[in-house]
Amino acid sequence: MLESADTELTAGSVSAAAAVEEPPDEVFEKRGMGVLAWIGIGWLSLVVLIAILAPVLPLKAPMVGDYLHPKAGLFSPGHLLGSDDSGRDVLSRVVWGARASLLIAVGSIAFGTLIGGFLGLVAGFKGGLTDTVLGAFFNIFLAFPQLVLALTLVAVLAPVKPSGGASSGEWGHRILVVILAVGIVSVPLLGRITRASAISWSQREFVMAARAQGATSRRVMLREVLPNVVPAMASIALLGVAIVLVLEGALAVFGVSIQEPNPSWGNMIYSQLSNLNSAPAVWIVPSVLIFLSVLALNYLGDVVRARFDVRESAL
Amino acid sequence: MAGTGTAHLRPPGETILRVEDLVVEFPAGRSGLKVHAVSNISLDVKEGETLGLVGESGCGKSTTGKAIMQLPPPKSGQVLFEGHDMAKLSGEEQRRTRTAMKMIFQDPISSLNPRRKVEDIIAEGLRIWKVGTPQEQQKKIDDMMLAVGLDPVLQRGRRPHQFSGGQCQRISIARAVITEPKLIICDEPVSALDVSVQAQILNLLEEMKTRYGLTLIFIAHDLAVVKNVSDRVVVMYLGKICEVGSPDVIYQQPSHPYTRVLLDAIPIPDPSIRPEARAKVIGEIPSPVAPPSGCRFRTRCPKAQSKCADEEPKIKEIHSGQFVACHFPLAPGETLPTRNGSGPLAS
Amino acid sequence: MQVIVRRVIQLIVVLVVVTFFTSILTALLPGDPVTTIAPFSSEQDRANIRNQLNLNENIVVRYGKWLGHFMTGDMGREYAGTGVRGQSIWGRIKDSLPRSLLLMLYVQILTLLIAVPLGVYTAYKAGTRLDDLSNGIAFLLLSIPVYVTATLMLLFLSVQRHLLPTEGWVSLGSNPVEHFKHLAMPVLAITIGQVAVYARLLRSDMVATLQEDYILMAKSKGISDRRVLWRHALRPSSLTLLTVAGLNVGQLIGGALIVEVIFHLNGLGFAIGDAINRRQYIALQDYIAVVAIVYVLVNVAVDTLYRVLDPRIRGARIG
Amino acid sequence: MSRRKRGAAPGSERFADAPLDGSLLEVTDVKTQFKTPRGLVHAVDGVSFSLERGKTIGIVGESGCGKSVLSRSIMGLLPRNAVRHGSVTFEGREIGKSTGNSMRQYWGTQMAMVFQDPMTSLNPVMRIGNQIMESLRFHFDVTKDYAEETALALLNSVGIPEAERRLREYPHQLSGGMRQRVMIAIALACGPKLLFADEPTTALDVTVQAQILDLLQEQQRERFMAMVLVTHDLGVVAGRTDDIAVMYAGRVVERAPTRSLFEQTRHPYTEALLKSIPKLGQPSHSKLDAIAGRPPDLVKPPRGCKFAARCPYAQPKCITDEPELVDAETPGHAFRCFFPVGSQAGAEALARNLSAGETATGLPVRKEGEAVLTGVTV
Repeated sequence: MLESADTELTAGSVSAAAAVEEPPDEVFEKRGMGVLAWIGIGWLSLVVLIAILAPVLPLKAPMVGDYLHPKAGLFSPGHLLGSDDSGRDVLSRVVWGARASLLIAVGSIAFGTLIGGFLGLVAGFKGGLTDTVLGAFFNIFLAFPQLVLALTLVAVLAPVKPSGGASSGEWGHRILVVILAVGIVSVPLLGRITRASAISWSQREFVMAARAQGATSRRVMLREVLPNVVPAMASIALLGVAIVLVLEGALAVFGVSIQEPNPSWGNMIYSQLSNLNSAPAVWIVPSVLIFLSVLALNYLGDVVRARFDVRESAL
Repeated sequence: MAGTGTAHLRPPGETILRVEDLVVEFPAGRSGLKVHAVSNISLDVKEGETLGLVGESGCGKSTTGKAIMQLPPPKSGQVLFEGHDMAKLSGEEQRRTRTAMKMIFQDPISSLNPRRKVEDIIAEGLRIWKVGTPQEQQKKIDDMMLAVGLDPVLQRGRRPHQFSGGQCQRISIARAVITEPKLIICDEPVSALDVSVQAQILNLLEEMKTRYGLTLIFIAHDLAVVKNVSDRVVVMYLGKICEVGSPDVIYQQPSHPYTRVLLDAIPIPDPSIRPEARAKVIGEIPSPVAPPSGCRFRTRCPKAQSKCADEEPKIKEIHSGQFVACHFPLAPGETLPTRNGSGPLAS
Repeated sequence: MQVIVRRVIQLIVVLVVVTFFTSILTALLPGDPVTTIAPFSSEQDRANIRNQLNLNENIVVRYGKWLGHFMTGDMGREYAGTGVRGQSIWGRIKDSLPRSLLLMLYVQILTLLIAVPLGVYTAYKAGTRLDDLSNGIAFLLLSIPVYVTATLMLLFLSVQRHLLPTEGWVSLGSNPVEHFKHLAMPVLAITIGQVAVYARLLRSDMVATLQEDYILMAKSKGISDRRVLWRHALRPSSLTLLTVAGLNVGQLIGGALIVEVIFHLNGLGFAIGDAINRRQYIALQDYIAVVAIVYVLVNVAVDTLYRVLDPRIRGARIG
Repeated sequence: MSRRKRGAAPGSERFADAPLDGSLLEVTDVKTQFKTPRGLVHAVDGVSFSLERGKTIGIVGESGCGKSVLSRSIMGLLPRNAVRHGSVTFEGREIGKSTGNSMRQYWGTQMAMVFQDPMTSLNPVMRIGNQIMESLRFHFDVTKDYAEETALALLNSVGIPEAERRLREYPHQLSGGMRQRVMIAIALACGPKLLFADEPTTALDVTVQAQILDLLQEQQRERFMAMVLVTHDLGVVAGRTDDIAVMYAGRVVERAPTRSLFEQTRHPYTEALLKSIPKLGQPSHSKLDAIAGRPPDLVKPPRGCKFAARCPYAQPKCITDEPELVDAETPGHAFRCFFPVGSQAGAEALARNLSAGETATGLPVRKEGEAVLTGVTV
């Protein structure tokens, strides 16, 4: 390892420090995260904060139309971000919609990370038959187009009732179903990545060293392997949240996401798809919000990956 | 030459570890063939002794060390540690022996968990076995860090990447010694280090051995290093034993042609010795998937006869305390023919 | 060959599990599934549906019967609102599958054509301002949802400028020009995001490959940089890209349904979405099985390509 | 390195007026730095030497001393974040400023390199034959058949049996030693005048190492090629080089004809390096003379002598001033030390430190000049 240090210097290399010298103390600690990462964190915090505070913010009622000002453009008086065909306030609807969209995105990935992460960790660590079975399970479910699987699950678990979903009970139920459906879909994805990472870490000598100390398998798995797998999981989870934010919109296109008149970013976009010019603010505003949030999440996922040296190919 | 037998083993009462007929095989990829990594190796270690296991890559020395630790357990053969058959111990009992038998690994970077602090790495053994109160544990960790030449106050909270290779190896030693084991298996502990650092670590190992009354199995490919630390040396080739004996005797008067070749291949920092003039061996180590019949060294041995292909040599005592597995051992002072140039490889 | 046998077994397992899972779904429907499927039907219709879905049998038998039908190509018809008089399922697959395959093919080819040179070039320029810039652009592109890209294109290219038709499918044989005109936007909408993903993937693998000793070795021979990049670095770097492209096939056939819906292409994705919406669970099972077959077949091809690209054939690849 | 007869001149200016007589390669005050997030890494810091046709120079040092960076700096094979200063002349032509494009005519045909790890230095997805023929076909206008014939002859000459079959094989089908032979064949393909062998045997087993070193030596003699042999092992260079340069922290600390280096060692680092190698002649369990501590951080190298912190001879002067390269009695022997081994000044310095129990840098020393090891490492 050390003798080969010199040869790490090759064309295009940017990491000459490690090549020329053994890592001196504190080298890695000092690397900051960069302004862009903080902007990303700031944006996401803002979105989350707004979503949480929606009930106490001075907003118009999201589901009540203002029949005097339908189809208001951006920055209209009284409707800062415009209004839709029936005059409902876009600002209010995106803020309330953020609750649904974020809940779905974060909830389903949390579910997927817990289950998929656990299964992947066990598969990668135990190896043998456990791994063969779980690995096959992950791969088989990746053969399903994910959007199709999610659609099917939602459609089956919560058939859309003609009456719509205005009541809060309906709203909560649908969110739960979507979280569950998308969560299930994300299990094999997250599981596969966790498994790959767990396999590579389980082969390290320190794992054998821990066994040689007499540590139980459980201890080795949780204390030695898991902490090293977490960065890969975290970075893919960030990407996952981004993917689900987008996916929610796709579900809305099929009419199985949050039901009107309740808002979500996705169904706001969908509601205008057939009539793009009618009230552009209605689909442009949530599109921009999705775009910015996805951008921030993608970037942060990348930062985590770079920081912990998770190979992109491992994802 | 490279052969089997137990003639070199000492009476069971005198030894702390006795390994008989150890066999380790594993599948070679998906081909259905087997890698014969270790084939019928026997060895023993006395308390307080350092046993050197030496040979080139692929000779099975590291596999032997890991099989003794049951990581993973060998295919067959007995490992008696303090009279207990390791294979017969239950999982829990086997885990208990882990306090008494420790291991130090080759790669100083990969053998330490990058996410954990140094003090946690060192304390692992204490915590697993719940030795002492947290205060006592902390005291032990600090003492141990000092003993291996690390600064407990400054360095205990750091993580492995903040240390150099030599320092990482010190951490590994501290981790192994802290539970006061009887036997430590050192698997190429200095191969990845620079010469100057290598000397530091070798000295440290010797020092720890005396201070804590340790018994060591020292695995390495560098004969000079092995000679420096060992009381008894086992030379291995392709999963078999070639020669066993005290280092001074073996190095002065090797009886196995392979030992001779190995010794002559060591580059000596003395310009007056012309390297071309020293004994050379042709080719490279054959594949352990299909090892040669009879003596496994015969394909490269300058003294090989037809007998070597037909019959596997048994380990026999050739001089007092020197054991060799060879049909035609070297007489004292006998040299091997030198070969001209780098020569073509055996086909 | 052993590999092929293993692949065939894998194919069968995947298909069985995937389709079995789909048939369980109908059993998961809350309440009486028939009510959910056809809420306003007569008793007679209900009995028919019940019969056709084999709801009176247990899951395994029900699945076995479906499998039998699927294997013999006798997939029956979709049930229209009140009965079983709808479109022929096999007919719909025959119509829609080629469209989806063609869409996928165009997207993959176009994506690779753009992404490979881009990935290679940015890897070569790794660490420079140009690399940062293209990285930033890639991030932007990959953060735009497909439906937003598609919508924007529709708005600007079709609705406002009338440059391209908004929807529909024209077959390649009947009018090649119109064929590509109709497919331009759907293909581009998907490609834009894909290019970013593929190029970044290739770039990061290339950057790693360019650190390898054998690249320095190749450079030290004095051959041109272009040769080093394309002859020495690209092949070993392309494996991940290939895997991802393979994994993506399933998503592209079934997952491009958003685009198929927006542009009314009536491909397999559209059929699947339609089946879900209209609760055509028998048809859905058939469509998904078809997607899975294509997916596994493509991945068998990818696996073979692996062996061509990397003579080491290191163990089993993901399928 | 040639026998030089010029008088002592400090440091780099020494060879500024050197005539371009027989020497193939002249390296003058080469400095290589890497831009890193931590700052500028001074990997090679003012190295000069010259090499005649057909001669071999050994560059010795521990990992991180800059020995590999040096050979790559000479060849111009550096990553983008490297900055190179100083002059390199090859056959009298200045190539020290040349970049990749203009160096390409030298690479392969004039100078070639054999890398350390044969497992990673051959392209895993290209056939052996193509890898050998590639440079032939690129540099010379030869037919495929001719290139293939040459490749076959090369494989034979580096001792690969069944060469014809090997041409069509991939690297993973060969053993480590065979791969290194292939690498040598690739390096020799276009008949370079200068061969850099960068730790060519470090990754190999000891019996194979001897074979490969013999092969290199044989080829070098047959082709009257100059060779730069980079290694961390003094044993490897002892019998196989004409001159040796010992590097520490990016600088040459001692440079001498091989015999002179071993017999009249002047620099304490060279001495310490020699002493720390376990020797077969010593009885087992003899305590090794380790070098305490570790090399300095090359981002902020210390002001004075770079080795002072680990040197048992260190005096206050060593902390503040950096010694220049000065000549020893033997022609061609130069070292960078105020208190050289085997001199009056050195003996006095060591005696002073021994009686004080520590050196000027605070390094504890015991008898025989051995540094005390127990205690905290930095």
